[in-house]
Amino acid sequence: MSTNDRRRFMTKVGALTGALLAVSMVSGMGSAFAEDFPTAKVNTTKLAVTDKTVKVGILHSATGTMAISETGSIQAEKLAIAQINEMGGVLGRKIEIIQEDGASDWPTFAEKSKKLLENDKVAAVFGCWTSASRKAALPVFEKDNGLLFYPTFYEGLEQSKNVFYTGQEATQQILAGLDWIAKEKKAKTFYLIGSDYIWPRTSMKIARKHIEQHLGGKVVGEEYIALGDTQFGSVINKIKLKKPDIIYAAVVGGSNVAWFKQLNAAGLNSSKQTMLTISVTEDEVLGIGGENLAGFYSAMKYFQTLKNPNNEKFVADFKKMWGPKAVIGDVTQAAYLGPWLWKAAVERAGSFDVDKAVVALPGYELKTAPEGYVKVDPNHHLWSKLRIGKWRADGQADVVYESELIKPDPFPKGYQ
Amino acid sequence: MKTLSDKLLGGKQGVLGLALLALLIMVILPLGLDIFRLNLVGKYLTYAFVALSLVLLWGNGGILSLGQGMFFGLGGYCMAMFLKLEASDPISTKIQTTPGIPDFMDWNQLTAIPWFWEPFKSLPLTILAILIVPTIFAYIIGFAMFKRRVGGVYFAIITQAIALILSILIVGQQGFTGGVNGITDLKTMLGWDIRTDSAKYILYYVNAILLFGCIFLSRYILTSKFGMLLLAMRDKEERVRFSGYDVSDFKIFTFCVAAMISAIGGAMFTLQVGFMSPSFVGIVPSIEMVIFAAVGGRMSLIGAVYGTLLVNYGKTVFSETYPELWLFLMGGLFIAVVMFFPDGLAGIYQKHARKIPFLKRWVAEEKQKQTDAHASHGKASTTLGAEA
Amino acid sequence: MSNTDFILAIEDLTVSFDGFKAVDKLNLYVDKNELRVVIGPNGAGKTTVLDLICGKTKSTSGSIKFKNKELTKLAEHEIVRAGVGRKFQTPSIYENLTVYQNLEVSYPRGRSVWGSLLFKRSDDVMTQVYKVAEEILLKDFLDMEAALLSHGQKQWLEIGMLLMQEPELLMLDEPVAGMSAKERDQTAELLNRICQNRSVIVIEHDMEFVKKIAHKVTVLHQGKILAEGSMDKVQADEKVIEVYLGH
Amino acid sequence: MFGYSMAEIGNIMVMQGFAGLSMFSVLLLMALGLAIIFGQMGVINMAHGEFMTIGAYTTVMLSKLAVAYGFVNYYFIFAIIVAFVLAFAIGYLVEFTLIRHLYKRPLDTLLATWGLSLVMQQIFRSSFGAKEVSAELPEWLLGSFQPTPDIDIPINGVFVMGLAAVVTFGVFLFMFRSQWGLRVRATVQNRVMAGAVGINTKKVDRVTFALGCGIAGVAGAAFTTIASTGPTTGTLYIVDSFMVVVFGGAASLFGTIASAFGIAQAQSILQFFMTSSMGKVATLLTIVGILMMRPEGLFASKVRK
Repeated sequence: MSTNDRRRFMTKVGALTGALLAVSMVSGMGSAFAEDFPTAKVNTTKLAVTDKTVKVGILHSATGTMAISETGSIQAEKLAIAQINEMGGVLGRKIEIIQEDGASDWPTFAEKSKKLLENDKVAAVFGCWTSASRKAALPVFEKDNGLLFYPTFYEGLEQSKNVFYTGQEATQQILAGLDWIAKEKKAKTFYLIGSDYIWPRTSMKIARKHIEQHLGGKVVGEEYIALGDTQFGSVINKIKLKKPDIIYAAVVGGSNVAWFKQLNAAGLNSSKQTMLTISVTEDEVLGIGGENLAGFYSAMKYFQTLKNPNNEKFVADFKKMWGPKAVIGDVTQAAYLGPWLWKAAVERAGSFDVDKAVVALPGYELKTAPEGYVKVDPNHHLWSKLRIGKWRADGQADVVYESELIKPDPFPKGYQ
Repeated sequence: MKTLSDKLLGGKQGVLGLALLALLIMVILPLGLDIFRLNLVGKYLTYAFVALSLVLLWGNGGILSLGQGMFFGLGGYCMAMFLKLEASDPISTKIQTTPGIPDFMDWNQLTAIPWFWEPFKSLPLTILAILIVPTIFAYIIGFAMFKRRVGGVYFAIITQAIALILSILIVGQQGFTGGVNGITDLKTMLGWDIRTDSAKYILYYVNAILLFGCIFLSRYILTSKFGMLLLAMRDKEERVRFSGYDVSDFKIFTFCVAAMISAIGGAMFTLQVGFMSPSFVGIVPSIEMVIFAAVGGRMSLIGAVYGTLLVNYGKTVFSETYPELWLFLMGGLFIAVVMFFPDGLAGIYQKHARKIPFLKRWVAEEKQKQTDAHASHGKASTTLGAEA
Repeated sequence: MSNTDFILAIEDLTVSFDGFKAVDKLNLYVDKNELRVVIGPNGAGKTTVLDLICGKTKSTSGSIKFKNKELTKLAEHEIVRAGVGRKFQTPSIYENLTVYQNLEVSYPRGRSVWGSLLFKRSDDVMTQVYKVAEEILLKDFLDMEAALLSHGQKQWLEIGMLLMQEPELLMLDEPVAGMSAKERDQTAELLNRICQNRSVIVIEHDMEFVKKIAHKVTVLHQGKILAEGSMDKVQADEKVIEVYLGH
Repeated sequence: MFGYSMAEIGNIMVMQGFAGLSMFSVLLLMALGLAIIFGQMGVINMAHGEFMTIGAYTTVMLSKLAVAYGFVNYYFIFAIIVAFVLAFAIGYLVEFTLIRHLYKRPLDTLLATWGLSLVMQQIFRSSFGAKEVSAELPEWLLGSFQPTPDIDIPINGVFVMGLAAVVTFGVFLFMFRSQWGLRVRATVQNRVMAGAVGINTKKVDRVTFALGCGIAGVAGAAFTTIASTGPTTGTLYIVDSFMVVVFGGAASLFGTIASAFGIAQAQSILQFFMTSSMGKVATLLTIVGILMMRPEGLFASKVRK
């Protein structure tokens, strides 16, 4: 069975289970009334749930270097929560937000997680962005039995009872994209470049194995840039010397902008060089400038330009709440899913108890997601599609490819 | 004649200060706070070690190190390495390609524990490493710089650069160090679960006791002739040199002691918080820790502890309610302390608390005794034409 | 060079800063228990000579022997420990310490890191402090912060700090600068007392003061010795007169 | 050789040489303002990076105006001038309110300016938002120019290089050919004497500080062509700037130039042969190593005190 066949098969199985479960949970859906669910019954673990309200936490960096990226997630989560409240809340209870600032500092994430769980007794937390912040907070969630919805696409290699991962893990984002670009561009040689930390390194490890073992291609260079470095002259020259068919990039943060600007200035624009990146969303484009990016490709599960009714409504609502200039990137959309998934988990469980909600969520299908259909896998990640977007000069992307629904595989065999 | 206890306690005023601080840390805070808040205080108190080291180094020695975070980090990493090895037993890591090694090593295709991790299988060796590794590191830096009389602003900038290099190295060598994520998911120490509430209480007190130990150690140093020389060097380095002292030796020693104290703080941080990350090694935390010392009063050991608690308390409160305002406040604090309160809280205390009559009398009595001692020693001498 | 009875023997000493020779092939000999005054116009190299002896400036060539021990290769603190004390032009004392502490810090014991950590204020230390304090007329100011002393008293304090070390050679750079007439007299007496069991080199401009203390005077000009001998002899020297009065 | 033709290697060497020069001019622009302030006044300005950010935001704002009113092709030169004036004015103000009280305490100045940098970062964030923004660049600054088909020389690199040359030349004219420069140098050498002969040393300090800040503003404006602008952009540059100044020997402008050149060449060559992040570490280690052997920096002359 080839990879693709396997994937298709899995999709069918998933859809089937999802459908079965959906029948059994009709009672939990719709507008619930609080009196149908007495507090004593739905909250046996002393969470901050009253007859009228339930508290949840939002934990992202509002300050510091990561505020650039995390602001979108905060906005999306607030939008989702506002919409849920408008529909009557969760089990008839309005959601109250306690927002904490992780301040781009990983220990602070751990501290604030503790505060949210131990002091505020929130029923769920939507938060974290970088892997480092999640890694710092994770032991707290496991010890205090909290519930975290984590929005960022990330390296995988993790699966916790207390976390749902609403972004893609590495194989979901990498494999299909490489398959597509290798076929589309008849590419044989690849140059891998990323920032120097775990997500790019793990991603490049998976990419290299896939290129060498499944695509029959060759990796002609692998390069890591110190976080925050903005000088790319030498790296670009190395690339020019190797003349790869494809540059496969995972550069993040301030370096990202410098990378694209200098690449263009050195004559390596999209007319001469194909590049597929896994680290550029609409959020980053603001800083990079569309003209520097035009013609390059990104592999993401979501682009703002996706054409489906869910997304059109989502984009409209988002702009209504946060202003017409707001842009929506992959992570922002994934963050938007968090509160909706939590609502579903609680309502399927008929309880705010973390233990019950956690068991109830796998198998759930969210059909109203802006990215289209998603489904929660027993491994706490989402089934999702991969899309390739080709950037336009105006900072939006045209989706040029859409994969099948991909099963999440945080511990991919053969890629470790 | 000063006895040892006098030296450590620092006279009546010192006893009063220590007693108040001990009351606060050992009794009031544990009784008044739930375990979550107390654990936070415990974490802050680990920073107090660094602030303490800066009082020695910067306040008294005039040597501003903008790289104390690296010693804090080194101590913390040593402890984290031990705990990580213990947490990575083959059973709990059976999902890995190579079970029995830390998870991040497995992700980075390492198949065996690197040699420099080996000593951290043993707790005694780990404790030794916590004390020795940062100290040796400080000795090398100190030797190279102070023997060549690098000081002042240069020293500050070079320590900063070294801190930066170390953090880039730690981030870059993630197979050996855990990279930017740091070393996380630490669980037990010799089988004892460090994440339980009771463990937190115990660690809090261990931390507090160690902190007082370091205060005593620092106070001993400062009240000895060494301390006087430190002050003397800060103000008139040439004079000290021409009084027959090898100034660089004294500076190296102080730098080493400061490194060791910071490292103890780092190790206690790892134990109480449950992880260590390179974000402590870099520039920003190193400078922030200077402000803890500055707010408390750069000359005052006890002030450093209060300063640390106060700034961190402020940070927690403000970042919970007005995260936007926090940076303004922190920045303002830097400026205000430097411009208006160069002696920090301790300075304000000296200025105002001394006017409280009962304290005034108490201190005066002591001073009088000292003067009497001098006067009784020799014959009264003829006074001379001094206009002062 | 052979051994000599001189306490200090400087031979062919040269130092140049970017080509400018501040001291040029200087030869200077100081006897035991001698009080030598070095005079000369501004820029003659007087202070530089003291800097060279005490190791603050490293020589370009030549030798400095103190009790037949070569000093040019030693570090400052080693020179001090060999028995050379140096007072700076502007009073260099520890303003934040008391007079007592200033003197005690200068006591030549506990000079290593560990020594200073274990240093005890024993009776012999105190005795020495009181003795010196009496000598420099600061006995009643022991508990005063040094910053509060008058300018003249600060000069004395620094001399006292040197005396604590019992140096065999004491070098004083303009010790009476900024002193009142009365203080100058007291200082002259002090110097005459202390040179009874040690050698002293003094740099001074005040000729009245020089006359009161000098055993022998050396006149420096452009890094070289212009004249040497008793005060009267030097004052009568025509070259000296020209340097001071000419141009 | 290594499977590449001589022509290819030749081309790469040309471009690599240019990459080194381009990094040199970036480092020089970064460090020049700092070198003036540190070298001439002994003041450590930790907020130097934020003054660069002022220049960058000025350019971004003006580019928005330029897009709206259709003068994209000309605004950039104008932006550089405005960036200078603005950073100069703010620097002048900072000297007046803060720095002048701390001249005798260099380490305290360091802490106070660090505090200032935090405040400035938050001001940027509150007024321009947390996200990174980019200036709309005029056509003539984009792309590359090709002496031969296989060699690309980035135009923005050439521009930064030219600007660095102009600014450096300007600084030299100012310091060594103008009345003001004479006063600045006199004040550095002997403050009391300078005051005695009628130089208003306080004003000299203020102008010197402001000038350093102004040059930082120009640097910030120039860097919008190669990187983006965010509230914390300045922190990316500060350590590099200090390394250049310290390595060069603080008191000497020539030293700053030489050190920027040396560091840039070392880093660009090392980054070519090693991975980028290891190249950076190797460069920094070399600098620290040399500084330990020669703490006064490369070009500080031995002076008689």
